[in-house]
Amino acid sequence: MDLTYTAEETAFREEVRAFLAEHLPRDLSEKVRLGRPLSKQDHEAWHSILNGRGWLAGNWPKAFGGAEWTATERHIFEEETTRAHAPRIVPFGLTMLGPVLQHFGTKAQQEHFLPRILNGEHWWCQGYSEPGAGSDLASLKTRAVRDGDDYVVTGQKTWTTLGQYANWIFCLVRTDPTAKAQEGISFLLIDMASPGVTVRPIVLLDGGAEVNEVFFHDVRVPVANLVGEENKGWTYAKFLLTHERTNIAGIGFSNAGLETLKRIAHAERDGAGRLIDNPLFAARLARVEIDLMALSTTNLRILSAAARGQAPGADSSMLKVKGTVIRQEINDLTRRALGPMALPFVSEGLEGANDGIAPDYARPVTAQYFNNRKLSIFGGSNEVQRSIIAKQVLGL
Amino acid sequence: MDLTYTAEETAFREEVRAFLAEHLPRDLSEKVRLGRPLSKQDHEAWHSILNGRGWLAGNWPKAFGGAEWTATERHIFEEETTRAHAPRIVPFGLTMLGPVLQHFGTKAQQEHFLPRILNGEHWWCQGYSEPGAGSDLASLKTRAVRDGDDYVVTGQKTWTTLGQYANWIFCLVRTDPTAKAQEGISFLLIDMASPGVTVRPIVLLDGGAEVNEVFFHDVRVPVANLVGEENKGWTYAKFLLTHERTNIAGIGFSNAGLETLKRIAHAERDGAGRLIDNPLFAARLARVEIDLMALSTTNLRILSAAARGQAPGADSSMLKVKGTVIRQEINDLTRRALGPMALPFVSEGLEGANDGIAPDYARPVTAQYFNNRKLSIFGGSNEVQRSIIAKQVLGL
Amino acid sequence: MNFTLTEDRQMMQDSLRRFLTDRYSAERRGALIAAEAGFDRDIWRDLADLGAVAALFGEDQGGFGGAGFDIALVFEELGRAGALEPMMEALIAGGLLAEMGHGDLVARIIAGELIVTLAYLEPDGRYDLSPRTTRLTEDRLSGHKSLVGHAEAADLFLVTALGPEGVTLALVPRGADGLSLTAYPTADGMRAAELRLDATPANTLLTGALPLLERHIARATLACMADTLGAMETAMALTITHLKTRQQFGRPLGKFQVLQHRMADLAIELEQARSAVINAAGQLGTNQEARHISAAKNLMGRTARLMAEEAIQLHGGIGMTAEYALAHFAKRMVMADHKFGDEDHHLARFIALSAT
Amino acid sequence: MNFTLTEDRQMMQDSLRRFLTDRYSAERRGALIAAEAGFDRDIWRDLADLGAVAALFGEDQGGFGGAGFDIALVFEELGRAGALEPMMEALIAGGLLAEMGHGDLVARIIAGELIVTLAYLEPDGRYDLSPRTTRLTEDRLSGHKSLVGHAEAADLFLVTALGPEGVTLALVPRGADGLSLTAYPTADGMRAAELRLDATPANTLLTGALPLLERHIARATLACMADTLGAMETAMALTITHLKTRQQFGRPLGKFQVLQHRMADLAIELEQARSAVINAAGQLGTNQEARHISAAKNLMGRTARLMAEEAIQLHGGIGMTAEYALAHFAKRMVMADHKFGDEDHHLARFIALSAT
Repeated sequence: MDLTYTAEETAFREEVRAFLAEHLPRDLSEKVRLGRPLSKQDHEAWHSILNGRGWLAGNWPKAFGGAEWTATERHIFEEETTRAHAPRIVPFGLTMLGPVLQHFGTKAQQEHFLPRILNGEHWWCQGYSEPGAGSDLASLKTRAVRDGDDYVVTGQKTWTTLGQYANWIFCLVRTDPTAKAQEGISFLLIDMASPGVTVRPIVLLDGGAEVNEVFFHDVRVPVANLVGEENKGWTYAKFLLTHERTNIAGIGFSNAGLETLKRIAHAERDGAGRLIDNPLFAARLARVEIDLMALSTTNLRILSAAARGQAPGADSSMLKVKGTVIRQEINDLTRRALGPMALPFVSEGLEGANDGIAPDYARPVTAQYFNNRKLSIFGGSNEVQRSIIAKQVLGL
Repeated sequence: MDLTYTAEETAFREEVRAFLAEHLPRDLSEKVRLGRPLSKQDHEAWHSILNGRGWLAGNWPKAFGGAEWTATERHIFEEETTRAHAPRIVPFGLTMLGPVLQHFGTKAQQEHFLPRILNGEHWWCQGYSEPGAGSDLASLKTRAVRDGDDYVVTGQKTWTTLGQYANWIFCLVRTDPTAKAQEGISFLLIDMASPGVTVRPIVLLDGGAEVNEVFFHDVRVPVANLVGEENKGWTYAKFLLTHERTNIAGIGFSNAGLETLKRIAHAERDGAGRLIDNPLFAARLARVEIDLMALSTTNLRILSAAARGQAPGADSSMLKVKGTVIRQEINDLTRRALGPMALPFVSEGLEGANDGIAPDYARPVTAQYFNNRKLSIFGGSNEVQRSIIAKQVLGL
Repeated sequence: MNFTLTEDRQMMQDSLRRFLTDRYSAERRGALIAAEAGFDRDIWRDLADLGAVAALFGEDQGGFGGAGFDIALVFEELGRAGALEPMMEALIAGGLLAEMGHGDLVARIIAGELIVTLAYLEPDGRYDLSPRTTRLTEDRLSGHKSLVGHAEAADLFLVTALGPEGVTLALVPRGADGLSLTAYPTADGMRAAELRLDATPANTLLTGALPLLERHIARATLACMADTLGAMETAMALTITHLKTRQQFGRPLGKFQVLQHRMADLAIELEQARSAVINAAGQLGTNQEARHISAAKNLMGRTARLMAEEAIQLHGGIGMTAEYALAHFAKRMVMADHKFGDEDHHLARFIALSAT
Repeated sequence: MNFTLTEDRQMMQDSLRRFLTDRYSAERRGALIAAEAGFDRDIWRDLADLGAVAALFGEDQGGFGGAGFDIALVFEELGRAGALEPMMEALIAGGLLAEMGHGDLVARIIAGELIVTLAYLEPDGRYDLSPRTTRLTEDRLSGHKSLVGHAEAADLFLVTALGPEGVTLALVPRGADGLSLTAYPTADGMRAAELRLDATPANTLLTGALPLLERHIARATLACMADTLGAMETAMALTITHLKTRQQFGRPLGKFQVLQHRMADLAIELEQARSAVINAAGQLGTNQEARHISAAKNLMGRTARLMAEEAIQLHGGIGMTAEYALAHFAKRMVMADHKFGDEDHHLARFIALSAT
């Protein structure tokens, strides 16, 4: 048991820090710091910078062009990038699809798709959820019917994050309608330029439109784009859900959010003093900071156990639940910190509209609070996670 | 809508206050104030004093010797008696069995039993729970087999509060073993002096022994002691559970507990100041006081709606849940308030042992905190109450 | 004690509920929020015709109500329906004007013909009622007022300022010299503006105005809480309906025990919120007013956040979408904590008031 | 970073767990608590023979451990088993004596032959480490010390007092003139006493002792937290077993979704508690020690209360009974918040330390 970093780990941290100081564009980090929305180009620019250094795919094996970092190295990288207000790495290709292809894809699929994830030619999105299915993935209805060398896909996916930027989508589709619930599902890669694919944005309660509905009308998909075996898609989906959640605790987001919160609590006045000196507010802030200090260690413990070959599996559900609760609590406190100045409501669509209304730091806060209510709903709701913990961790 | 008291109500309050000033024995109120255990004689003495004034059965119709108070009058009486540190009225005969006999008993039963509840000749206890049945009352196993003019009762009841003082017990027994779950149950009145009845105390985690196991071995009970119809006992049990919970919110207990808590928080030192001036402690105390102020009104609203003929039924489950949560929170804060002085542990059995160890007010606190964990378990656990609310109030 | 509504109030509640149910739908509300005006002039005039504004004023003021329970009744219905009209402005500014003897203006407010709004908050002032930088010098106002409700629609501004004789209330018409507005939507679907005054001519109505202001902010706080209570009722009803209809894993969500228990807790907290509003309404104008207002506002802050977050969570994805009705009510409930002092502000005030 | 135990520590954990499982049952514990001595001299000597005491001391002090992770390991096992032996006294008094150069006494403590207990709390002093009324004048002690752990079994008392040169540590043997004890059980199943001193002859060991005292109370706080963690593990295990075996409404309680979700939350909090103890253990002796100790003690206060109350609730009636094993662990967990500063005390300390 040793909580100190090794000399190698400390050197790696210095290396990351130096790289960020030199290569992270100032306008990008400023946007992230102020909570302004990032454009597609912003994301692509940052991916390209990281890819140039070989650091875009920290979790991939070296054989596929990844950095093959240890859990501690990934933790250090995440800490440093969030501290420097670097954009997050868009996870759909890199953290989600990549490992699935590495484990279950054909050599042809690996050779074709993996480099394109790295070089940014393909922007992936995820086609799991369907309207009316909620967290009950096994009830999905999108159908893929074999016709010669193609599947013909018809149906609808929803809650597709950043689908408006994507040119490829990985989907769970039903290939055997007679099979029960979780069988008869296949994992398919679909080019979104194919005829019959339509994307429609969903405006969320914070006013932003980062999620989408994706419609498929008789979309022809080559059988070569099937991952693994037909009707075994559920296996790959589960693999993706439970094995590749290296960032599920969101420690980096929470650390950055906590830092912002502290800055605001120091700046805001409360009566004669500063808000940070209000004992009730200070207590709220301290409690969530203490929870985060513990979760940070829980996260490292679970990830390093996983690295030693103990499957994280259901343990990652604990990280998901506590991690989202903490992030949402930080969002809540930041909103509270603003007092009346949380009221002016400026969504993405109203850029620049709050000039002179409230402090600059107030701008994204309320929208972010409402937007991040999604954290405990999407990606397997916290209710589903608790059931997984009860059954798979506790054996109930 | 009018939150002020009418002239009649105010006069009634004065009358109660004057009566207490004159007739509540000083040694009794002192025991209650300090949280010392009351003996059987203490309870009987107080019942007798109230009965002399006609105030022992506030909820009974006048025809049966009750005071037939309105919800507001009952509330005033409870407020004044708890403020004066009067002992609580032992509920088993007065609040529980009495109304059941008034609605479902024969004239003979009413004439025999009701006066004896009032004059203290009978001390009743409740025989509902059984080992292994928990909140699942319908699964009870105690059997009553008809034999001539008697039932022969065999089985075991548990969690029988103050059973050690009782000479009569009202029981749910299974009279038809072939009926399913909630049918085939009867409501029987059993003289505890009957051959075959044994009482054994259960020591709780606070060291006290106020609950008991009651064993029945071939106990003969006259058929005349059957309440209502055979196999319809579940109806009477439900009536008792949902209609006679006038004190289920425990407002009086909470008010008295809050008063004690404030006294302690003023007396305890914390660093250079008083504990009551510690902002975190003051906030905890204020929150529970605010919750109690609201619950007090919720209680009156539900009871006065019930008095206007709208059955309180499942609404009383809301009072049970919130009322016990608040009482337990007050117990928790009182324990916290003591700091290290909560550690010396003095249960009922060790009377006098903490002399000179800690302040007098510290004596009952820790035991009471642990003892009152029962509030959310016994009398239909809060889990069962939440299910009742969901189904019967919300229609889920 | 008596917990039933009087016959008159019961009739007002019934007619308001019928009217607002009829006129407000999620689509209509969405369209109004998106539009510049931010509310519906026709609905506003109809509300006045129904007597909803008059109910906020005493008989001596030209109304037929004015008690705590009248205020609570009207605002609970507005919150329940998610209505956007400037009733809060009518309550505060109208109430102040009535007490300062401007019955002519009050009559036009009650008739729905005139909109007057109070400008009292300032940047960096948080929930402080006292003006800090806005000054009145020789009948001219200069300063910056924040979050002035429905400012774009207002005919007159009632402005707090530091004058030579302390806290002063002064009246300024729209379009006055040196007056400028920066308007914006607020997160609860309403409209507000920053009001900047630069040597704007003003009509002084009252000096030493702080006690009067405090009294009317207490009334406004009660109105805000009743509005939140109404929004909570609607959120609860939407969630119950969702749980009864939405199927998952082969049965309605409402059959899942864990959701049942969370709904039971929400039902309990909703009753607690109702009791807190009743307590505050009943104590309005008594010497216990401040303590009960603070108790209730603290409790509303806690329960409304719980209700909003749980309602969204129990709805799942649909609860996150802007077009579904819940979105408005969730935001309305949460953002109420940012008006007239939040949960912690009122907890500290309750503690201070309890100590005396 | 590395989250696995070293081989030596793994062996110590295994042998302690085996030994304590073998020697402690609910019945045995109940009998010990009911008896005058309050613990088992044989178990205590065997624990010493196993090296459990030696593990708390560095090699230079005659032990073979002494680091944060050694302390955490030993006390987690004691808490897990619900053991009653005076290990806490050995840690604090032994640690202080070792640093003051009394190797001879420390050797006998490590061997399990000598019990020395620290007397530092005073009535009305709450969690204050500094003596307030106990005075040392001309080598004689007078005053009143509270909650002196295992005082009846102690051979020597290490007493804090205000001396001519500030906070002083002095040694007094049992049976000394003017020394009297009022012993009692504590709610966590241990024994303690009020110690009264009336011109009792004492041997001054150290003046200006506050910094040393603070350092060793930090170690004791870590030990207390690890003990609580162990008790939480046992409470969790008992509850899981209960839910799997106890049938209600025709199926095991563990199949009820609402109980599953509450257990899931407990599982999460248990991991958080473990992480907090790891953080505190890892930072012991660094300049981050105080901040991490206070962070962890606050978190343990919250999670242990939750675990105790939920474990009782989920057990139902059986959880309320004294004879069932859970009773001891629930009380042990809850009462730990009353030792070395409670949840709020450490939250305030964490805030103060974070501000610098």
